[in-house]
Amino acid sequence: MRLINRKPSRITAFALGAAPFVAVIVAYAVASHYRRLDNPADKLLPSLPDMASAFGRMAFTPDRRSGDLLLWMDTLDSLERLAAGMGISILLALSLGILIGFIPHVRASMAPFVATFSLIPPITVLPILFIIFGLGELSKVMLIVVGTAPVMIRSVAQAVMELPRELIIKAETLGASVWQMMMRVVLPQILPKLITAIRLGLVPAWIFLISAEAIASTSGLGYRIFLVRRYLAMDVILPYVIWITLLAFILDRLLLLASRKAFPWHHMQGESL
Amino acid sequence: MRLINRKPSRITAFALGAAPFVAVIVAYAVASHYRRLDNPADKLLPSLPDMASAFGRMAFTPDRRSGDLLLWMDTLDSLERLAAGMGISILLALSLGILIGFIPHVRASMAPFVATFSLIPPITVLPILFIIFGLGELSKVMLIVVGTAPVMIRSVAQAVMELPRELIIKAETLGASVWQMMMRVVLPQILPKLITAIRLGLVPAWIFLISAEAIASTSGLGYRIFLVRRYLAMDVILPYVIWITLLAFILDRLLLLASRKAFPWHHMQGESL
Amino acid sequence: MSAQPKVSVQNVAKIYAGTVVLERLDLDIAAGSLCTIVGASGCGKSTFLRMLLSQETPSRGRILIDGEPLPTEPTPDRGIVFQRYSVFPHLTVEENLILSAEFDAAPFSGKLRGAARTKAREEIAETLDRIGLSPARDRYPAQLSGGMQQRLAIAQALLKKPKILLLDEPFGALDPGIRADMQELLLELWRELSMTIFMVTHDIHEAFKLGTRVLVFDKIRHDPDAPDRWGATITYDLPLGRPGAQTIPDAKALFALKNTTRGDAPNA
Amino acid sequence: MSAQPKVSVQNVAKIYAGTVVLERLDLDIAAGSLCTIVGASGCGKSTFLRMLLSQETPSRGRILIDGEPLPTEPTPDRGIVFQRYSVFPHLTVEENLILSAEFDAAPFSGKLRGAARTKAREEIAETLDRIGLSPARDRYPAQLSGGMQQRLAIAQALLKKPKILLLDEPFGALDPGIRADMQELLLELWRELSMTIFMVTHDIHEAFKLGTRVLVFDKIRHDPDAPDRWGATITYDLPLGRPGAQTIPDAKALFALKNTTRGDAPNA
Amino acid sequence: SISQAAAEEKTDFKVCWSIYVGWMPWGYLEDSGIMDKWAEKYGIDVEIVQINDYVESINQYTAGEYDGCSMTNMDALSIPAGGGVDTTALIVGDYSNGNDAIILKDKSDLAEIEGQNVNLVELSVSHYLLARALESVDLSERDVTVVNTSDADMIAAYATDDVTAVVTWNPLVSEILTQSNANKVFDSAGIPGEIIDIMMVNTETLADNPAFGKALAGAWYEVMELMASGDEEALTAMAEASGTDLAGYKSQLDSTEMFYAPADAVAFTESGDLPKTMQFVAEFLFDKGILGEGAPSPEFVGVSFPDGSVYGDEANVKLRFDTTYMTMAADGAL
Ligand SMILES: Nc1ncnc2c1ncn2[C@@H]1O[C@H](COP(=O)(O)OP(=O)(O)OP(=O)(O)O)[C@@H](O)[C@H]1O
Ligand SMILES: Nc1ncnc2c1ncn2[C@@H]1O[C@H](COP(=O)(O)OP(=O)(O)OP(=O)(O)O)[C@@H](O)[C@H]1O
Ligand SMILES: [Mg+2]
Ligand SMILES: [Mg+2]
Repeated sequence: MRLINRKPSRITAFALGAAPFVAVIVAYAVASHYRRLDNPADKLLPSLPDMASAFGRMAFTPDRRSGDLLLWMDTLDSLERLAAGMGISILLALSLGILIGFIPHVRASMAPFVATFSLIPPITVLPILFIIFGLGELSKVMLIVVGTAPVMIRSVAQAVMELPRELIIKAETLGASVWQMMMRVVLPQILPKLITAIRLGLVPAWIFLISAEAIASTSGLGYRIFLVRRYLAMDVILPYVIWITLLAFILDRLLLLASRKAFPWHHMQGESL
Repeated sequence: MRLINRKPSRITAFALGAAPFVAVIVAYAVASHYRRLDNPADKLLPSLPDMASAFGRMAFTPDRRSGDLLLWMDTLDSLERLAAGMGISILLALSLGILIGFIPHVRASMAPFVATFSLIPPITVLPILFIIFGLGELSKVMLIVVGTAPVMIRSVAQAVMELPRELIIKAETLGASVWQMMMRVVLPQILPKLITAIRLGLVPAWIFLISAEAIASTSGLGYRIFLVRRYLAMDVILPYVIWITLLAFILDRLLLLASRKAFPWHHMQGESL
Repeated sequence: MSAQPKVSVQNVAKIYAGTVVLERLDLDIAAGSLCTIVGASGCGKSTFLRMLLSQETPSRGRILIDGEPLPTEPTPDRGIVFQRYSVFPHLTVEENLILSAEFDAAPFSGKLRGAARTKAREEIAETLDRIGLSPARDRYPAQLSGGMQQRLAIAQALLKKPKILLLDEPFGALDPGIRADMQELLLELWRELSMTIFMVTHDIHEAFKLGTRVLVFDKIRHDPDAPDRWGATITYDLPLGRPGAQTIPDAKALFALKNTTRGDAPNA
Repeated sequence: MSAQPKVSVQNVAKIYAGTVVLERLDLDIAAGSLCTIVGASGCGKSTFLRMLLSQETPSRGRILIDGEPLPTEPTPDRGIVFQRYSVFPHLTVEENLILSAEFDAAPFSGKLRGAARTKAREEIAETLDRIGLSPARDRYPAQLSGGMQQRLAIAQALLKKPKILLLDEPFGALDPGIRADMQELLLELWRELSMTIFMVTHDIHEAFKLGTRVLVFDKIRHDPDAPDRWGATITYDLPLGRPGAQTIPDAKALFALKNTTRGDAPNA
Repeated sequence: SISQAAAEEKTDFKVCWSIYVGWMPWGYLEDSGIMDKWAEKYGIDVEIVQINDYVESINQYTAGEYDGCSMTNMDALSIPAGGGVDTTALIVGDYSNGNDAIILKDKSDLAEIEGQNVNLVELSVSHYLLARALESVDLSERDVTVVNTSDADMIAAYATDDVTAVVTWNPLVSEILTQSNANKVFDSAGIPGEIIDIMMVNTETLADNPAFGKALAGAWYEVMELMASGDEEALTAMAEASGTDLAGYKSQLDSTEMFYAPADAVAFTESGDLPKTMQFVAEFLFDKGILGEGAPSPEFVGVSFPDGSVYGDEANVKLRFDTTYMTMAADGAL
């Protein structure tokens, strides 16, 4: 039987899926072991127990200076910024995206600009962002917005344009105004695509969040990584990276779940990766 | 007539499309003018002629120290890195993407890993990249790869999975082996989607390129921006940003054009944004 | 018929970027006709409906309804049912049906709540029963079979009580049993609401079974050097009276005749 | 027929996650039959073809070809033509047709070059003529009409000279004129190559016009509390002999009979 | 907002700083409430903001978003002063006395740097230190290849085989020196008093608002007293804010010549060495083309000193060393 027609059983699939993770952990443990044989004080690849204890310290031992549990405080602060940034991006994506996708005049006016804007690497204009938005929370949030909104706007606009024209015409024959069509026909049908766009946008959003926190912040996951990086405290950095990845993963799954719950009609049409 | 049924004429569309660009330039010129009234030596928002002359200097006056035309040297070096990074990403996306999308066992084994991997913000694991790839060109190229490949692999795999199952079956009834199907049925049909994935991947690729050049280098567009940032030479930074945006735009259009030329059958089925 | 025709198509042509799709359409349709339209794929049947719906404008000539020029965009006096994508996938059966009432009643939100919503739901209860979708009232279109979806689409269009109903291959995707049921339903509703119906179909049998008038679209002039030069027009215009027990002419014979001269002037 | 049946379906059932789709299929098909299959949408016709193609395995029972169990995956001895997606969109007409020769001749690259390619192209020249696609040899499928695409799909399948040809609503998307042409073509090829053909269709007329044997699939048992409990099976199995001038039974009457007992045992 | 901090009498001030051993007191000032105490005393409000990225903090100050910023003498000349923002050195806090160092891998003599790649933050004090060090062994920058490397990546970079020579500052220096193959071949103790860490403030703002200068100086020297007395609580807070522990922080302080007593700072600022240092710096910057395209010579930007003397263009004085407020602190006049 050809390989493509052979499907792994559930157990096989699970084992196969776990294998690369196990392989990475083992490879790490071995590399770390040999580095520490060379130099017991090696900081670059700390041992797994070291990382666990550093992580435990960040999570459960109150900081002596502030009395905070640093990990949770960092996480909370970062998630707040992420939420604010993505929130603004989502609003922009919905409003501009629908207008661009739905109204030809707005499309003619905004589409080239948004497309061009999306090509500007935001980190190159950081100084300008900081000047415009100050160095407070706003600039961190805005870096996320600038980095994610253009692409999200484009995908929402594209999704609007891909709505079957028949549905718009049908709505017109049912007497809908442009505003009513946006609210009752376009918006609800776009929402599941918006969630997909959010899920895709979260990847760069995390990167921009961390970059922003590394430049101007006194808390947050990115700040902590930046701070301990000067001492190459990989025993803190690596668990933080895993933690960030885990958070990103959970967010992604929650969004998928929310989409399935909220838009059952959308998910009746076949699944994806 | 409802707004959605009114289409702008070509001239109107052009004017509308140009408007936001003009607005930004005018806003900049005004802001710059007022800042320079305050402080004639202001570095933050240099005048348009200043930027033009700085750009001209970078492009056409040999550097005092090295005798190079800096802009072209930077551009060449950056494009080389970008090409190498995207080249590796493309190879990975094609090979892994097709395997994951086409062969259930590979999918079971690699899909969760790639999905997880794509969520790791690459800048947080720079030290590990350094250990593995050193600090030379390779690590810069690999940062681009790490930043772009996972998403590209996923989109290629998704595209493979979305191929109508009928075509695969048809190929089987025509006696194709798995390898032959990959080469003659899957690969060629995936190529246009790959180009789309490349176009999407170029946006983060530029960002990672610039980040990479900030790490350790002696040339490149990102290097220059970070270097002159040390004395807030916005008269160099802004033209460089525009230049990068222009390069990105040209690359994007070239890819679209190449796709239209090479895969006419793909573009017979309707257009997009 | 001496009364003013419901729809009057006067020397209409449609040209897309140099390609003549339709030309020399001249046609008066009396109120209450059930006009079926057949013709080869790509000959412009849907284009004709799109013009009647104001989705496209004629390149030449004009179309009048009740002696007035067509509005410039789709309006509620002309309903439409497409072959696919005719109902809103994100709304349940019931929500699809109350939507037009919501558009009327709530200009801003487009949504009814509370008592008004309950009332709107009561008003469509009979329609739901009539099209046999009462048990499926809370299902999404993706959970309905093709026939159920098309019943819903027709009901949705009819609730707006359009004067003219346009149907573009509404039963093309259905299988024979369900198709026959749908044809019955359509005839019933047509008789009851005295609408003027234009229906495009691929199925000649269906065209003759349902229509009071059958329009056959075809290209009658060919220029081998410039295939885009001439468009299709109406090659047959067959008034049949009451729909029902016509003898069905042979499909192939009908199409084979296409190179003869044009049929009678269609100002019936 | 006393000879070994070409295809023998023995007490086959197919169950998807608790839903019985097909059950108690028992059937022997003689070599050279043209077996048409009709039935309501979703009743399992495509599933039946998929099992014949080894794309799915029966949940119960077994299928034999020439007395041997089916291979576990699609093989070149059984060709298939789907309603859509049947030709490769990235290959021109000619490339689509030489593809199977390329698979045979070039195990690694799957591609012929130079003289070998020229030879392969010559070999399909006649076929191209036969299906009337010689002038379109360098066009991509997207540049072909629906009928041209289906002709290409059939030719592509036939070039492999399969013993069994499976057709899943091959003409469903075509309009009547082209459809009739395609039916002619199919009958011609069938006579010439003496294949065994299974053809699913939505069109009862077509089923009776083409088939030497018509299989009607339907659910005969219903459990109102558990609609998934019983699947469809073969309710009619009508041997017709030579295809051609049968009288066509009334479609509605045929389906209306579905709640009576099952038709004759189909071991024809 | 795009507008510059207006130079007029006002009551709200913003000062920024970034994490560095000699500047940690600024963070402690804010956290401990000492700043608020002094600001209240003068009826004003001073906000002290931490910015992680050093260059960004100077850029922000130069753009007018802040009234003061901690930076080195060299960056003060190149960025704000070079950008036309008249800047005054309010509090000269310390100079690097070993905090910046050149480290070679597996080699122990500075002269062996010849021909190597040297990783450092280009155009920073590290670059300056390298230039001065090379002079001392009769080499020039042409004899090495400078590779711009972000400070954040310096330690990890050193761990790779590609890197054989680095120039950087603490705490990175001490981290790197823990590696057995790392040899410090030159440090800022070799050019004492040339890399100076200063709180720079906008000259006009200061002139219009002496209270601002007094509050900052008063608060700063209160903390200096704490530090000089070895106040564990204050030092620990600073240590942890910089991501290390008390011992680590103390070892960084060892290579920093802190001016705990304002009188020492005054004496240092008024000494005759400072103009010479600034001349070196200006020439270095000019050589690198940093003073701006319009700069015809190193003297393009004028620097004034406490005695009224000026280096460079007297008509374009943009950097001023002024001991007024430090003297007030020394005299107990605050
Ligand atoms: N927007 C358009 N631009 C250019 N050509 C078009 C456009 N819409 C339709 N056409 C062309 O006009 C012709 C008629 O199209 P139309 O959809 O009306 O045919 P039809 O009779 O409805 O065919 P079918 O039976 O396949 O639905 C076709 O050749 C089509 O390619
Ligand atoms: N992979 C699958 N998993 C679960 N159920 C399936 C699967 N494939 C088909 N079915 C179900 O099996 C039933 C029969 O499907 P099939 O496609 O064979 O019907 P069909 O007779 O070909 O219908 P149509 O005329 O619409 O093509 C349907 O109810 C379908 O939902
Ligand atoms: Mg049509
Ligand atoms: Mg089917």
